[in-house]
Amino acid sequence: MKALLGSFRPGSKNSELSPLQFFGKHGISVAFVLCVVIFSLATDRFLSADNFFTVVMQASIIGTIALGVTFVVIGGNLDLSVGSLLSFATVLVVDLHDKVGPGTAIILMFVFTLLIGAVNGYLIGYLRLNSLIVTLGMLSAIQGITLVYSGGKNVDISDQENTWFAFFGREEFLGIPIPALIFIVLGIALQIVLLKSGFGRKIFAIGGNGTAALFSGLRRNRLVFSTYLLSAFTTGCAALILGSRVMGSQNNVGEGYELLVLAGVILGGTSLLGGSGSIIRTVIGVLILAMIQNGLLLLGYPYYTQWLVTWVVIIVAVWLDIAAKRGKLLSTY
Amino acid sequence: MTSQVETAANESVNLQPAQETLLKLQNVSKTFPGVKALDGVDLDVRAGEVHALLGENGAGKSTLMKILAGIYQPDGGEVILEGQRVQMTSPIEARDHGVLLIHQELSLVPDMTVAENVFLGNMPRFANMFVNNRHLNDRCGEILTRLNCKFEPTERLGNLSIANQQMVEIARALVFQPKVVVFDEPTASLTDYEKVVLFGVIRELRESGTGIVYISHRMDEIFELSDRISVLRDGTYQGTFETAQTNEDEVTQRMIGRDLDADIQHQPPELGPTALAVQGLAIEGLYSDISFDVRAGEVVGFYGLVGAGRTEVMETIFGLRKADAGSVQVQGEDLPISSPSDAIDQGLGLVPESRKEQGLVLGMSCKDNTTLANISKFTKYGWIDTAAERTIFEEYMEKLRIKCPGWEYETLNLSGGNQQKVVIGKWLSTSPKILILDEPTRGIDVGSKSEIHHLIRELAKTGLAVIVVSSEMPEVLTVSDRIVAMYDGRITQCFDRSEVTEDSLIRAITGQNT
Amino acid sequence: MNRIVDLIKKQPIWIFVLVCIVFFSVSSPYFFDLNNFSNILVQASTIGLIALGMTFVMINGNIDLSVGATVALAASLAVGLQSELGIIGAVAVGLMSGIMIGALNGIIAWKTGVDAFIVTLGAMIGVRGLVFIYTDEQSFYAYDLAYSDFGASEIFSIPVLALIFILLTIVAHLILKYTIHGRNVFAVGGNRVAAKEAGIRVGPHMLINFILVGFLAALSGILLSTQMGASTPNLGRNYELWTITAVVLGGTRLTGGFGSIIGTLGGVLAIAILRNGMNLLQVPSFYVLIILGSILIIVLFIDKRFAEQQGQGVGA
Amino acid sequence: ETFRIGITQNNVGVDSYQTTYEQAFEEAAEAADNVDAVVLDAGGDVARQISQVRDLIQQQVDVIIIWPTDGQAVVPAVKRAKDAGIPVVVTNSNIAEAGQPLIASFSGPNNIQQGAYAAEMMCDQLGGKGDIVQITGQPGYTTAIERQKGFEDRLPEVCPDVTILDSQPGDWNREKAQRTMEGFLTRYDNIDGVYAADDNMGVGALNAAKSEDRADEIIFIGATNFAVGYEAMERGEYHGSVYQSPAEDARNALNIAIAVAKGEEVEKMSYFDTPKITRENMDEFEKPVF
Ligand SMILES: Nc1ncnc2c1ncn2[C@@H]1O[C@H](COP(=O)(O)OP(=O)(O)OP(=O)(O)O)[C@@H](O)[C@H]1O
Ligand SMILES: Nc1ncnc2c1ncn2[C@@H]1O[C@H](COP(=O)(O)OP(=O)(O)OP(=O)(O)O)[C@@H](O)[C@H]1O
Ligand SMILES: [Mg+2]
Ligand SMILES: [Mg+2]
Repeated sequence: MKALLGSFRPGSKNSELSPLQFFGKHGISVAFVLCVVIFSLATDRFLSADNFFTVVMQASIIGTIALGVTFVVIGGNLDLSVGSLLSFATVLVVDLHDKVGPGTAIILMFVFTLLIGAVNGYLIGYLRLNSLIVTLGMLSAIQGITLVYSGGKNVDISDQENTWFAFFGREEFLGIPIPALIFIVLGIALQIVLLKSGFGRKIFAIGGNGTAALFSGLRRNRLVFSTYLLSAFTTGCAALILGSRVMGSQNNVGEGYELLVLAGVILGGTSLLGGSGSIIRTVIGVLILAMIQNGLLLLGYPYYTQWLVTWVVIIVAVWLDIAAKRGKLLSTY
Repeated sequence: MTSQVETAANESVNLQPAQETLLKLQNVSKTFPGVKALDGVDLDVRAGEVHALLGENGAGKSTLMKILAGIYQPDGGEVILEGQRVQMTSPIEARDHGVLLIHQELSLVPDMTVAENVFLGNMPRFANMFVNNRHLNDRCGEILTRLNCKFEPTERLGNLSIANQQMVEIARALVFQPKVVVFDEPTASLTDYEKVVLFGVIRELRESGTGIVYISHRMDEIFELSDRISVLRDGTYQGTFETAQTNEDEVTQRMIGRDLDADIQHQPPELGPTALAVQGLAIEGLYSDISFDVRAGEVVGFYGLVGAGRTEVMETIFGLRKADAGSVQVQGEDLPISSPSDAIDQGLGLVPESRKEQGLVLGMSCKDNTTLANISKFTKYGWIDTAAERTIFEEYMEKLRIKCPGWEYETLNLSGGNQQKVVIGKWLSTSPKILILDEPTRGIDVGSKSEIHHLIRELAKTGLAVIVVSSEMPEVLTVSDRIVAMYDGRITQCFDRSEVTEDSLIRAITGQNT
Repeated sequence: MNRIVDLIKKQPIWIFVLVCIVFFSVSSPYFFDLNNFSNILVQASTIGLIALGMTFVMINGNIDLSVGATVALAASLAVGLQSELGIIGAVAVGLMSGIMIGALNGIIAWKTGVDAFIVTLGAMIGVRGLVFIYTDEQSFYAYDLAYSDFGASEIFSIPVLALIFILLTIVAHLILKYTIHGRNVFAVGGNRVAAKEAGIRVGPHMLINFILVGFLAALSGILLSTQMGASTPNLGRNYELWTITAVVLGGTRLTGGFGSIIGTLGGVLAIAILRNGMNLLQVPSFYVLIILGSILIIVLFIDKRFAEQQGQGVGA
Repeated sequence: ETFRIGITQNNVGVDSYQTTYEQAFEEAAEAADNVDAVVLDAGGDVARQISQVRDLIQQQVDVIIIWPTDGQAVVPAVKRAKDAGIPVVVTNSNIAEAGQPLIASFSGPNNIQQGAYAAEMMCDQLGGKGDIVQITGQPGYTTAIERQKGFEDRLPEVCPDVTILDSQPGDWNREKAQRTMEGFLTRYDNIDGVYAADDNMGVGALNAAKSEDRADEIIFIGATNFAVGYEAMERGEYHGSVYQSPAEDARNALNIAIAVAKGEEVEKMSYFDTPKITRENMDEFEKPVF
């Protein structure tokens, strides 16, 4: 576990750490603990198992998407289409649920979601178009497709009581809500993949220096492609949770999620330039955002104060992170 | 031998300075995380001299000069310019003090014009706010004329050849009336003609009383150009020599702490079957009708001027470019190579021209870079065997004498030469049948260079087919069994080692024999 | 003539604009009409003004995601404070707020070294929070009708808003092309390390650009609020995305170092004409989303083909 | 004679109500053989809606129907239309005071009244006493503001002993409302009632309460009765809502627009009926189609 948390950048060296370096390395964990402590002191409702699972569960949708997006970002790209894709996948799985049954609905949902991921992947991986703009275009296009599919109407599961589809969003295992479980288990699995598998290593390489990776015989196109499949897959998983939790969906249910997902990934210290990052840190990043939201609400602040706090937290966290790598607080240009 | 060197060193120290000392670096130290790059280094430069700075890769030459130019801050020691202690806290301040550094790596903006690059950060202006375009281009034109450059100030920089870009980099220093100019390996990508022009400019600067620091790994240049030579080894100062009173062996000995390995003895190679056969390869606009073959156990040198198209040919063979015509046969089989991974599967390896852009993932560790090209060999059911990776890296670290604090060290902070060695190690670890090296010793010190040359010969002996692309004649002459000369996208002539002369080679690469 | 050919080669977006104009003129009787063109200009001016500033920021190698929130903040202040400060005072405060947000972004990016994308992503979330705190989720209404009259006013039967946009486009073009600042913006975006080592002060240039885009976003928000005589806290949502889209369509490179105001103008007009034309043709709104998204990707694709034809090495 | 009637809608596709409205409008326009409809959607963006009004003026339609994205911000656009000689009918959600003299007519539900109805139902169901929470619509949108105002003004009049513990927005979004409700449930040990500004959000709140096993102790009151709300009411989990038919909303608007185009006198405020619906009287209503 220590190894998993530690090596967020392959090749970084372990030696004595100055306070700044320590913070850069473990800052996100420090921030996490800080959040917990502050909110626990401020309200006695915060630190309870029940509320903890509420936080994890609320984080689970954004968090699950963020897992896949972390791979995309480490590979040197961005994915802004996940919000729309989440809407699409949720509308699809919920709508199909009553028409073809939950099992087939889930399969079809993954097929079509991955198909859209493949379009992203093809445009960015094989045609080498800029990911920011492509996924921006896809954000709009997928939204349109979703609306055309549903005719602009909300979709609902009619029999909410007697479907095993409720499993993904509403049930518990050993007292842990399934959404939280999906998020955490998928997170751990993907962290292992990232750090220990050849695939993970290659993603670091293409993000670190795509040309050198190409010259080393890595199939860069295919690897970029696969990161988008992965982000589509985790978005599909999030759609399962969301659809099952709500037992219905609106066409704009994922609106704005892309930026929250990105905020979580960035908070986790993944570099937008690619080549470095960590899944576990993304998980912590997303949890911090969820905690801020939950904690401030418990304290009775209006919901928009969380935006201000998020602003400060993102900048300070990323600042300290890079200040540690730089060795001093202020940059020199 | 050693005593002789010491006497020379002592002599040099005792010499009365013929001219006044312009610049003095005293007891300069610099530590990077994990590396002591400079340890109490002294250096003095006189007005109107060319002072060569010599040292192995990673000895600290560039670091020392970057401290001088205000890019790095030293941990200790001082800079004394014309008797005054100065602190160079930024490149601008250094420039204001009249100290200019011409970078080892190009530091230009490709999308701007030549003139804009020359006057970068220093544009002629009017009304204090607007760019004076006419003035800009006129003055740039004057400087380019002085450098004998044949391109226009309004040309987009990115359209120039690397050599011409290097000339632009040099032109930038001439905008000012510099007191000290540092040239950090300026000739690495220059042709002989441009080199002559450059040397003329350097001599001109010397006449005008400028102090010049000249860093290069090419001994011939150093002895041709310099007045004195200072040597660094492992971040420590090793003494200063009058060029006229020393010789190559002596400074080399100082530099690497031992004698250079004996010259390569060429025995007629034991040739195996044809490993690589190229027939009629062509890409429109780049090169045409390229046919040659390489046999196992043979080293074929590709010689030509920068821009002759050698790199493009090699990249095509390696699957990085799509040929318009022609075929590539590997070991008699006509399997298509449409990507580098196909090429690797068939036993090819390519040490690319640009280590930073094409060779290394700089943010990854030495170990990870070493295994990048055949990561699949180190994975089992998709999982990486880190221990095996370390073993292989440490093996090559030793074999190639890579100066690297540890397997986890990021390649970003290695010196250029050591980076190159990591790239070579990466390809050797794939155990290729055919290895292509594009400018394998560009920017590499003489010691390592001869090691790499030996290594190439050794590899050939074990039955590897090797292609060496190089722009240095001594290099191709040293390592090759056969030499292919290219000019303007065509093969002009193939020489056997025994029959080649410098003269015929030069004629072949300048297209004079056709 | 050669210059025009040259321009088209460099600015393929203008071909697209021409194609759109021809297409919509043929297919809708209402399109080719002087009134409609001034409509398009007014509609383009909102995103267009921001895009002018964004062009500087993006050529400089940065990006600003907080402009949409700045639009809302400036508009809310400029309308909300009118009862206390009068129109002029309130507008001044609104413009100031944009400058402040820009300066804040610039200083944070400069001094901390945090990537502008992250700095402004944070600001995008946070400034919207500020807007909600200030407005308490309410829309504001300008009681003085002079305010909304300004938004509807015309000079020589050209809407004032369109005139302001055209004027500022020219000014921005001149600054980018002919001033030292403009030239250095290219240098910094093209190769930041080289620029820095050549003595260009990277930080101040970045700061100026962020202030510029902040100011223009605020101005855009205020002009928008004169069209409405009101402001809403949700104003400007997604504007950052459309602005970036317009700038990129105009040929400015996302990684910096290359781009032009003329191109940006083309990108802005392309989007405005598409939207206007599709409204006139009554394209169902769901399909508008798909069409806009697809066109963005297709133009990007064509642009890339253009760039590749101009000769590139290994497909790196 | 055919009339060209242009409509710019608020945000079609954001929920079923608006979509059903659009369909009903198009069908009604189709059925009326003297109408040529131009149907546009502002996608929730005020600026785009203003552009669309300009585009409609450009096309010289006979009447413009506008479903304001923001009650105040569209006033100058309406003025522009009026100046161009095109009468404007406002639908569904009214525009601000200043715009009233400019419009030919308003047609739609009375959102303030709806909020008041919700307050009355809440009061009834709670028996006059209790602590409740409120989930509002998207901040800044007129419908959300008016329903909240109607509810908050009426509640103390009928039930001074019911306190509103907290109000947070649910953005007309079921999932968001569900999350908001989860927060409320953690924060307050005792919640007797929830008022959600539409049933879509109300059902989200119900979901949250059910997963905490606290649904039984809570009264759920919504507005704009959705199919899911109707079903939940059938199951006995949901207590009251306001019945509002988008088809009627659309037809009403179109009819008034036609009347305006013909130059007939129309009523300035044409509210259509939005009755309370509770478990007791729900048999009288058809299940909503959205
Ligand atoms: N920014 C840096 N961070 C960490 N270590 C560095 C950095 N720059 C240089 N070093 C280390 O300092 C030592 C000296 O490097 P330097 O670049 O000065 O060598 P050099 O003599 O110029 O070599 P070459 O001939 O290969 O250019 C090397 O060991 C290198 O790894
Ligand atoms: N005449 C030229 N005009 C513009 N760019 C050139 C020209 N010649 C060479 N270049 C650039 O310089 C690079 C090196 O040239 P190229 O690979 O064609 O030759 P080469 O024979 O491999 O030379 P070398 O490897 O010694 O640089 C090329 O990638 C090309 O972009
Ligand atoms: Mg060096
Ligand atoms: Mg080459």
